Amino acid sequence: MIFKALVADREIQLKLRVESGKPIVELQEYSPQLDLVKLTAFSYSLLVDGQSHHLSIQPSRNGFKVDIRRRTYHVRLQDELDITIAKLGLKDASLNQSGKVVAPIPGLVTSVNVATGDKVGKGDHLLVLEAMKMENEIRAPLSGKVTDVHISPGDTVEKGVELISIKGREDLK
Amino acid sequence: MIFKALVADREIQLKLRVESGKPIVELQEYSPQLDLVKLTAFSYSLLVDGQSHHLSIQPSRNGFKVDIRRRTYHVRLQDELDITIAKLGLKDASLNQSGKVVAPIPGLVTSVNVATGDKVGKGDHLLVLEAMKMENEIRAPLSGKVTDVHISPGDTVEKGVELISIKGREDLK
Amino acid sequence: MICKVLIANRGEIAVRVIRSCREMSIPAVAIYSEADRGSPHVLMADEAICVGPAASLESYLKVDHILAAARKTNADAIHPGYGFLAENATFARAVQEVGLTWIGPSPETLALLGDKVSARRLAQESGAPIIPGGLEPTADIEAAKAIASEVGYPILIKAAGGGGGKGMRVVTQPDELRPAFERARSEAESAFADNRVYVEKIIEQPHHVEIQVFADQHGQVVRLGERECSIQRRYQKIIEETPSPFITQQVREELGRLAISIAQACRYRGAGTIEFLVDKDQNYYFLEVNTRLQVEHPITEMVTGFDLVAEQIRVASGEPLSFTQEDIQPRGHAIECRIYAEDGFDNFTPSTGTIVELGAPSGFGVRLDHGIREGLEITPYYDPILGKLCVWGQTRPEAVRRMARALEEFRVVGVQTTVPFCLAVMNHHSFIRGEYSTRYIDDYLFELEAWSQADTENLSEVAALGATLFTTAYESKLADHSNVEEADSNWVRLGREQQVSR
Amino acid sequence: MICKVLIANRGEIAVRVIRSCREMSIPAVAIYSEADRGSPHVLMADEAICVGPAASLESYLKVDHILAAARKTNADAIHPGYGFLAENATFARAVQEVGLTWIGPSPETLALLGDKVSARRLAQESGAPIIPGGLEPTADIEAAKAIASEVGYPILIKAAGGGGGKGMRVVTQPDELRPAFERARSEAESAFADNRVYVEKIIEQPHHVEIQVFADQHGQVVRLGERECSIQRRYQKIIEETPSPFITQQVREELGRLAISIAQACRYRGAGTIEFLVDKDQNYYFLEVNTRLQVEHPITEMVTGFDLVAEQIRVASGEPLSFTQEDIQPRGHAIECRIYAEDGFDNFTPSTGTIVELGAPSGFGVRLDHGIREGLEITPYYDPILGKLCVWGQTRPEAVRRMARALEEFRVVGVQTTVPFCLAVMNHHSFIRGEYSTRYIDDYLFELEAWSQADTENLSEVAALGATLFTTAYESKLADHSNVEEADSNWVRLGREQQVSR
Repeated sequence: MIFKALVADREIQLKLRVESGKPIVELQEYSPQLDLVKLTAFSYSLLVDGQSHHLSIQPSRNGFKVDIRRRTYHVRLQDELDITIAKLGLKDASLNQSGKVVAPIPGLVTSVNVATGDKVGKGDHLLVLEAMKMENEIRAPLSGKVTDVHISPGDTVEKGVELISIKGREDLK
Repeated sequence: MIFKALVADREIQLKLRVESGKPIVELQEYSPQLDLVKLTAFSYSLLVDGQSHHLSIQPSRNGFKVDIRRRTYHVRLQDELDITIAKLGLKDASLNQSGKVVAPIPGLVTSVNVATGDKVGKGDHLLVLEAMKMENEIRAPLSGKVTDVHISPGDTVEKGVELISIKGREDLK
Repeated sequence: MICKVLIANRGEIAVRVIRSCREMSIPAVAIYSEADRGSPHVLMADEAICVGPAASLESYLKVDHILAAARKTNADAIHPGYGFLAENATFARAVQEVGLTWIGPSPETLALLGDKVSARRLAQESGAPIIPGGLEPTADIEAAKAIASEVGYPILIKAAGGGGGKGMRVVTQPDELRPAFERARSEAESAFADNRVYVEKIIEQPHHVEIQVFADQHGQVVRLGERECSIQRRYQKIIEETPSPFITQQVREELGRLAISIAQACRYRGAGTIEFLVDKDQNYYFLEVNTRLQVEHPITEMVTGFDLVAEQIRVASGEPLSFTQEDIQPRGHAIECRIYAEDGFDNFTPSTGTIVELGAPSGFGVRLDHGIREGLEITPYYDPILGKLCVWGQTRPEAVRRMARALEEFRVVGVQTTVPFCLAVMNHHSFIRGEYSTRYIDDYLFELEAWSQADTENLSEVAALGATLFTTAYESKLADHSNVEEADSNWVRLGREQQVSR
Repeated sequence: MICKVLIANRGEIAVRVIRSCREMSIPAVAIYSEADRGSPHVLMADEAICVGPAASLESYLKVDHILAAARKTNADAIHPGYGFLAENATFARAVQEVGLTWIGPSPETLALLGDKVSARRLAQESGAPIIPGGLEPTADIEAAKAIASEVGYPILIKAAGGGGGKGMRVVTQPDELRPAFERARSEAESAFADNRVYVEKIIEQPHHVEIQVFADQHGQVVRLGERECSIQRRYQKIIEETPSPFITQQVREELGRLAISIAQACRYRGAGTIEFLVDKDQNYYFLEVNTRLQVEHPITEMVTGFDLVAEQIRVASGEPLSFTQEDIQPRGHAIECRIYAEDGFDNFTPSTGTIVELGAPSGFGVRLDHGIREGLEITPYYDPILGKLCVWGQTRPEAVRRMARALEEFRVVGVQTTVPFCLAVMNHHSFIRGEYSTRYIDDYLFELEAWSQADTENLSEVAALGATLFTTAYESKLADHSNVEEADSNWVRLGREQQVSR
């Protein structure tokens, strides 16, 4: 699996595989010898090619808070799906500020939560688009009124296809 | 509720009641002001009339392991039932080495797990005797063969009544 | 003799005092606010009494509650620590009036030295230079003009009623004086309800140097060397050392003699500190007297070997000083880093939260005085000091390296602390050479932060690897060297077992 | 100059060495057995290499694995600590043969002083008295008779091949000699495959006093005072102090001069300790030389101010000693208590288990060197030492009180330790007066245990109250000042939330 780690304004590309029960991480074409053990509730020892690091790792809402050498790093791991979306340039396409909600990736519509005429708030769940074996919840990019629903459950859509139209509050004034 | 605490070869009598959500413990006709707060996983602060004690309390199979001032005390709390049984002189009556299993207290037989002819191991559950609002599991005092079952579920028995007879392995040879 | 001491304080200084009490076999009583029930000073004391809710005004500053706690526990002496009521003459008097021993200078001394004007006059009469212009405050522009032309520009205008930079103005030329004076006066009026200001000579690249003195009730006064306290943020010390790497031996002697004269002039009793400003040319000026134990007293203890808290208690009991001036032979070099719950690289903003991990440094020459523990919540109610890390070395370079090592060992997770800032200072060329004034942080904060961020590239990679393995650990299996189960979960398991077996 | 040090040891002494390395800006490499993966010395080192499974013979004593670890990490020097391979001439030679620096005396010195006979002969040639009869072992009864009548009864028969009490006999009269000699010889034969025994004069109420010496490669040899190590269990030290409260100034000087002569005679290099027995009349006898850093070196560091590990590294690099004999001016008094995972009141039986709580003492004059942490499992594989608590005081009484205070603060929950035993000693009249010999524990264990149990009545009541409230706490509600949630449970909760929101 390919991860991307976002940490301290950097993007670090990581490849992860498991060999005979042990995780192998590849970092820019190089696989350091890794050994992580748990010490106490939050405290871990990580050896990277024998280099000893005493870490504190706390999962947080957005990823991980990692304390190392009196420094705190916030690490966000992005998995293949996220990376693919980002590559397609469609990341957060459904969260733009226009009233057009488009499919960020090709997929199957499995459910639709709104109908024409509904009022929606920004972030409300509109529909579920199944793609890459994941259910992706598509949310409202702005508050307003649903003016059109272009799809139904069971529809297969191509990326970029308009799914739902919303007229924003500003427009409604 | 009256407790008895067994600790360091002593028996300490304690009366416990809860007043407006706070536990009040009486100790030999005297109620010290008590305040227990949790500090970490095992560590507690106990103020006894303002005297400060930093304790470690770990529940164990037989009671509690309490570390205080570099000393470890094993504390066993006996509740009213246990104390009553002890007073009646019948404590562990069901666990003697004879083949007679007798009722340690008056009660209602709610279930019987064995039948005549069954082989049982020492400590096996034989029946449940409900008494003083508690279900008391009566266990086999020795390994052997059940030769007689004198009671059935629903029977009310007096204390000292024989419930089940077991012929020990020694006797079987 | 004192039989039981109540410590009218909290945190690291309460812990510090408890330790000396215990070594003297004197029981120690802690007081605590409701927010501090689980604090180390409560856990370590022989007795602990709650004196009110979290807010200091309702607890640690509540004189009648504190006196009631002393009565309840039969304490016969009160140690005020530093801060809170330590320099409060009214409190000291109240303590004495109910028949308790006050471990500190007399209420009269507290009152005399607590007033800037009378303190400066006393110092001047004892032969100590004061900052030119700084003897008495004024609200009159003509008087201000006269002082300014006498001491020479640039001058500093400073509110008489308080500190913290309010009502402060730098004036470089005579024609700027009047507008600056007016503005400073009105700021001072609204901030402190006192429109008087000092018109003082500006001291360039000042050093903050202080002399520790000790006096008993029998007229004996000694000095225990100086402390250099020039590394400050917001006019508050953060790193101190002794001896000063800056002052000459001659200045050291002169300051020491003046400190003794001042202490003698006010019939001082107990531990006290005479503070001076020293300019870049080694000219010095009396600043004020701290009529209590200083935060930074441990470095003096480390080089002299004397327990200053134990000595305070002995002196308050009426005993003569246990050492003479000749016994005081400072040895080696000591440094203190104050560990505040503040982010040194974010404007020293206070940080609150729960300490989820605490790894304390130790080993040769390392002393840690703190009042925290794992699981403790750092609340916003009190001073953000968590503790003080002090080291001793044969030489200054050894002490600096030892402090760096100890700071590297120090693990505090859950709140931001000044540990990274202090570590950067220990690795900074200017501090290593011992060349710094109170302008140090202003001048070098950028360099310090750059040093601190230097290995971000490598460490952020390690952090990413750690998070990745942490994630996979819950799929495969992580070697667990923690071996600890919560009492709670034991309890739950036990309960389950008991239910089964009954 | 040494660039990277591999520490061929574990636990507290590995941590100790890492600290000095770090202060010298020298990277430190730890080695560890599989059982020690989560030990503090691994966490603190710059690099850590696994050298094998738990058993010492497969890891910490595995010379080729250790040398491979040094090669892998480019370490250019090896510090052996104490124990394991520290006094092993073969290992030292192997280290040098692969081109690494051995931080210790030369292999030749190790071999010379590791042999009892050659060491005693060297001492005697240097003018040190040896225990009468103890120069050479014998297997011949006639020779034994001759020695016995020469040194005078009572005499001690002691196996040449080993220690631990095997093959040891006290003989009070001539007619008991033959049977005792025969039995001792056959015991020695079966225990050590060596039937030779020493026939020695018995030293009454002996004190164990040792001199710390230091020598560089340029012929400079200094001594850093003595240590009194008479409080022993199973012939192993448990409490040490410096200066000795027993020996006279004259004996101190004589032992110091002899120690220097012995070190000079064998062209010693680095840190070494010359051990003596001193009888109740201040007669002294050479015992042996410990050709390494001693466990109890910290108390010497505390009174002299010199970092002995840093000095070892400098001397091994070829530098001259950084101090002269005149620079060594011991100050104050220092005491060490060894914290073993042993129950002092149950025959010092080792205790294993997981450290569920660790509260380390701190404050003025307190130094703790340890190699443990919360969550660490204490395994039965290695020496049961967990750490060493050392204190310094201006005077011996102050140091004794400080040690008592520090021991009272020390919280180790999960394994039995020698903390309670040491605390009882600090409160025992005979130790307080400084009157004790190596017979101390035999004579006073009962009194120590009685002191330790004195407040059982009160404390057991408190324990009962604690358990009762703990029980009720799960019915009503207990104030929780722990504020910590496990990373695991956060993770679980987070997982749940993520599942919900996707």
